[in-house]
Amino acid sequence: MMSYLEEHYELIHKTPRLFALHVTREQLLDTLHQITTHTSFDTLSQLTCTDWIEEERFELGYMLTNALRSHNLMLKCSIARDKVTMPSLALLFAQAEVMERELHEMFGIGFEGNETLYDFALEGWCDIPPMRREFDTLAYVNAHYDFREGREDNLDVKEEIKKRKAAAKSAKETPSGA
Amino acid sequence: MDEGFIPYQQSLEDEEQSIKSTQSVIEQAIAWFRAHSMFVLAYGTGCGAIEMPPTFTSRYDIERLGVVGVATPRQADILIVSGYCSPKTLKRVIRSYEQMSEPKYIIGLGSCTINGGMYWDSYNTIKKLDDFLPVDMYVNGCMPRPEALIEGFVKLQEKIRANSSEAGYIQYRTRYAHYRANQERLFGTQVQPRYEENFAGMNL
Amino acid sequence: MERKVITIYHGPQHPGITGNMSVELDLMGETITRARTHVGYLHRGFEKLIERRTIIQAFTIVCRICVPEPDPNEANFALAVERLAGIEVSERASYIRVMVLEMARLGAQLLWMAGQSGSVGLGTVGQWSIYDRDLILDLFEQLTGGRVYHMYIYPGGVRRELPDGFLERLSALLDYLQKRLDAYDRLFFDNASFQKRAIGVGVVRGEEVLRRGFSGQVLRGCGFARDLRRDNPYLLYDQLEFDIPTQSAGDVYARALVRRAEMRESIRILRQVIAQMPEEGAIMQKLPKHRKFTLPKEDTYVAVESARGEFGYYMAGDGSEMIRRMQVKGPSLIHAFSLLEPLLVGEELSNVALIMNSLGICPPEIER
Amino acid sequence: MKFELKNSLAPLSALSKIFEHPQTLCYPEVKSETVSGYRGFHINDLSTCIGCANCQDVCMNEAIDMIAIDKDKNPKNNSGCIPRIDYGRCCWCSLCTDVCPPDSLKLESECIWADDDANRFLYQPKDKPC
Repeated sequence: MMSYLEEHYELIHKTPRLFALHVTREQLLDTLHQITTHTSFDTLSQLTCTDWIEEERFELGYMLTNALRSHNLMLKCSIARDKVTMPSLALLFAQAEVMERELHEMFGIGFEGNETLYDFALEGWCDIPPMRREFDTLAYVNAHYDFREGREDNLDVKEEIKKRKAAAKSAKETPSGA
Repeated sequence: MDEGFIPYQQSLEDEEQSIKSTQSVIEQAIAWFRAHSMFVLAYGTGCGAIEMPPTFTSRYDIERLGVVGVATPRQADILIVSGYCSPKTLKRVIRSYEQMSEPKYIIGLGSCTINGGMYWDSYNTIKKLDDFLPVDMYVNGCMPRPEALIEGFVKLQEKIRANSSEAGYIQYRTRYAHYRANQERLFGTQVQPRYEENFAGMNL
Repeated sequence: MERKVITIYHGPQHPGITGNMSVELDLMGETITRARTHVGYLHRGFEKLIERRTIIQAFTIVCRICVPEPDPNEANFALAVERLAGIEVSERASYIRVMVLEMARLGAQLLWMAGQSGSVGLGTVGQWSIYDRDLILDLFEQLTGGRVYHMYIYPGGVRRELPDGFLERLSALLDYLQKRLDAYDRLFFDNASFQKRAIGVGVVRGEEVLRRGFSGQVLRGCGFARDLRRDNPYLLYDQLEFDIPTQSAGDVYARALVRRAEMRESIRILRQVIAQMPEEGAIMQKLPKHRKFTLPKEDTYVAVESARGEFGYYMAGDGSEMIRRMQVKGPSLIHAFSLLEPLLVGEELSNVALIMNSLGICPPEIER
Repeated sequence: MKFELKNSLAPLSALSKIFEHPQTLCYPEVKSETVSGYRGFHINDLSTCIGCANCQDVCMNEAIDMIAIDKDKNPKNNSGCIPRIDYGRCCWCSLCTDVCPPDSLKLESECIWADDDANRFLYQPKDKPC
């Protein structure tokens, strides 16, 4: 199982049971096809996406598992943040459909060939897709929801310490001056 | 310096005068029966749903107090909003609440219903439940223990027996514009039917 | 004769649903012709919140991802952080973790039993099994200080030392539960009314099931002995003896029988843990730069076997105090969509709750 | 599959429980025993609290306010502030007690509270030595 991968790809050993492999967007379908036919990694168990905003890319991770569930292989594929479409794996793996649907909603990634890219968890969402790094959840909360009042007497402790020190200092100086 | 739940202590003195029963015997009897047959809508809206089975089954057996779970809003008196509420759930909660027949009460379970709780900075949970629905009793905890939930029911019983005009369902009728405005701010105008139509002919 | 199709929403406000979710059903008479799952009622954006919190702050929130069974989440989070940061956990802490995970599994199975029996109208089972789960929660209370959310398994170890006499009390509880399991056999698993409802309903079969990413009792109920505790061992599971129960029928009853056997296996594991628990040893490996703890720019994937199937965490650090990305995949995501939707077609309306309970679908972990 | 009579009659074994003593904990009448170490309400020993705001910093829910104290019980309290907890935010994770340098902030076992006014859930920890 490993020998085929070692021969054909640059395999990264993360742990004894977890491997990673970098592919480009164009190679993805072909590589997946090769791996599922020639090795026992034939199940998609997770589809992840990481937003590397400072490098202007999304990193998608296709987590493959073998039939024995003993080893994991992650296919990593970087795509530009502005040109965000990927080929869909829905025909290869039935479970990919819902995972892609989720990523579509959370990151705004399009999956060509997936017919089910409608609302997943959010209803009537019209802001930036929420899992993108530029989406500021606290700013959104402040704009859309209110917090309960009554906590305005919160003090900044550093300021208070400074004030106290200054007060103590002036208290010391005053008697000496007088 | 006061300890414990501070504003509560400050308001203790005012409260002693306010609860003076002016009810007739029949009203008192009705209130007693109401307080001892509370039907809870079985809608687990959030985390809190996990502490409901122990409360309703043999260990804590809240049926001692006359609290029973029912399946439909039409039969229910109590709605337990168990924790955080996403806008998508809140829409269903409001619909369920409006379908319930009066008198009806809401119990807010846990921190999340009071001021956002753990999810205070989450884009998809509401922070103050009482903006959208009138809450009659809040229960402290994250998760509240079943004992705390029972404490909430016991205090709610007292409130029902006091039969005050501040009960949530009366608030919801009289201050509907306020609640509706907050709901519309979150959902927009088109999605919810107007509750006013239900009590258009009623003498408020 | 004209045949009319009606659409009903099973949930979110419905006593037969396994949480706050909804299944849209097209019905022809009593028979389902199309099913569609709707989630999102519980979406809290955990993955976003975790990006805003430092690592020690984030660990308190992960346990909320799955409400009936929080501990696999804590373990997963801790394992992923430890793997990225290269922290070794002491043997004693690992044993305590295994103990906590198995207690949680036992509790989750008892809770499942209440739901499954409720879906066929056997109320007494729920009254009993939730009581027994409460006894486990009592022990959790003593150990961790929390009833449902324990916040106990921490990157580097566990947060508290075992209280005095805890293992004896656990051992006594296991003796009690062992007896109760026989009572449950009579009351529930061998009950003719449950058998009649469950046998031949919700059948999952075929070689394809391995490729479709199912896990847990769905696989074990149709003959594949897949269990991450054995196949891809974490913590100390490779040093403990236990069997992986399987059934071949693939229906609701087979999955129930698998769970019945798993409860006994959990008790067996717990007994071994009690016997082998080291007397001495640190329970906590201090994190370097504790409150300003950082993760390297690396990523990893960690999976544990929860009571319902494979719980996988993908975690990527970026050299800062925050986690760049943590993506959670619970077993329910696949089960509720690509398994439940086709499985319900052709079933009767009254079997929806039965099938959903038997797949162990838990909405909070689907949408996080 | 053949359904045996035994399988129909076995559930009736539950009837034997009729003669057993009920296991129910009757909460409002009988208070259950508090578990030592349960994470309930906060207590703060003001004679040792140094007002450092570590608890405020570590709280991921921003549940802790530092408020001015009337009279100093601890001369080492440099800021003259003590924590107050918003129970509309707290999740009882006890990280605040973990990071407390003088160990003055603790959690007690009491945890039961219900109220009809949401504004009353600001909690001033009781001044109890632990």
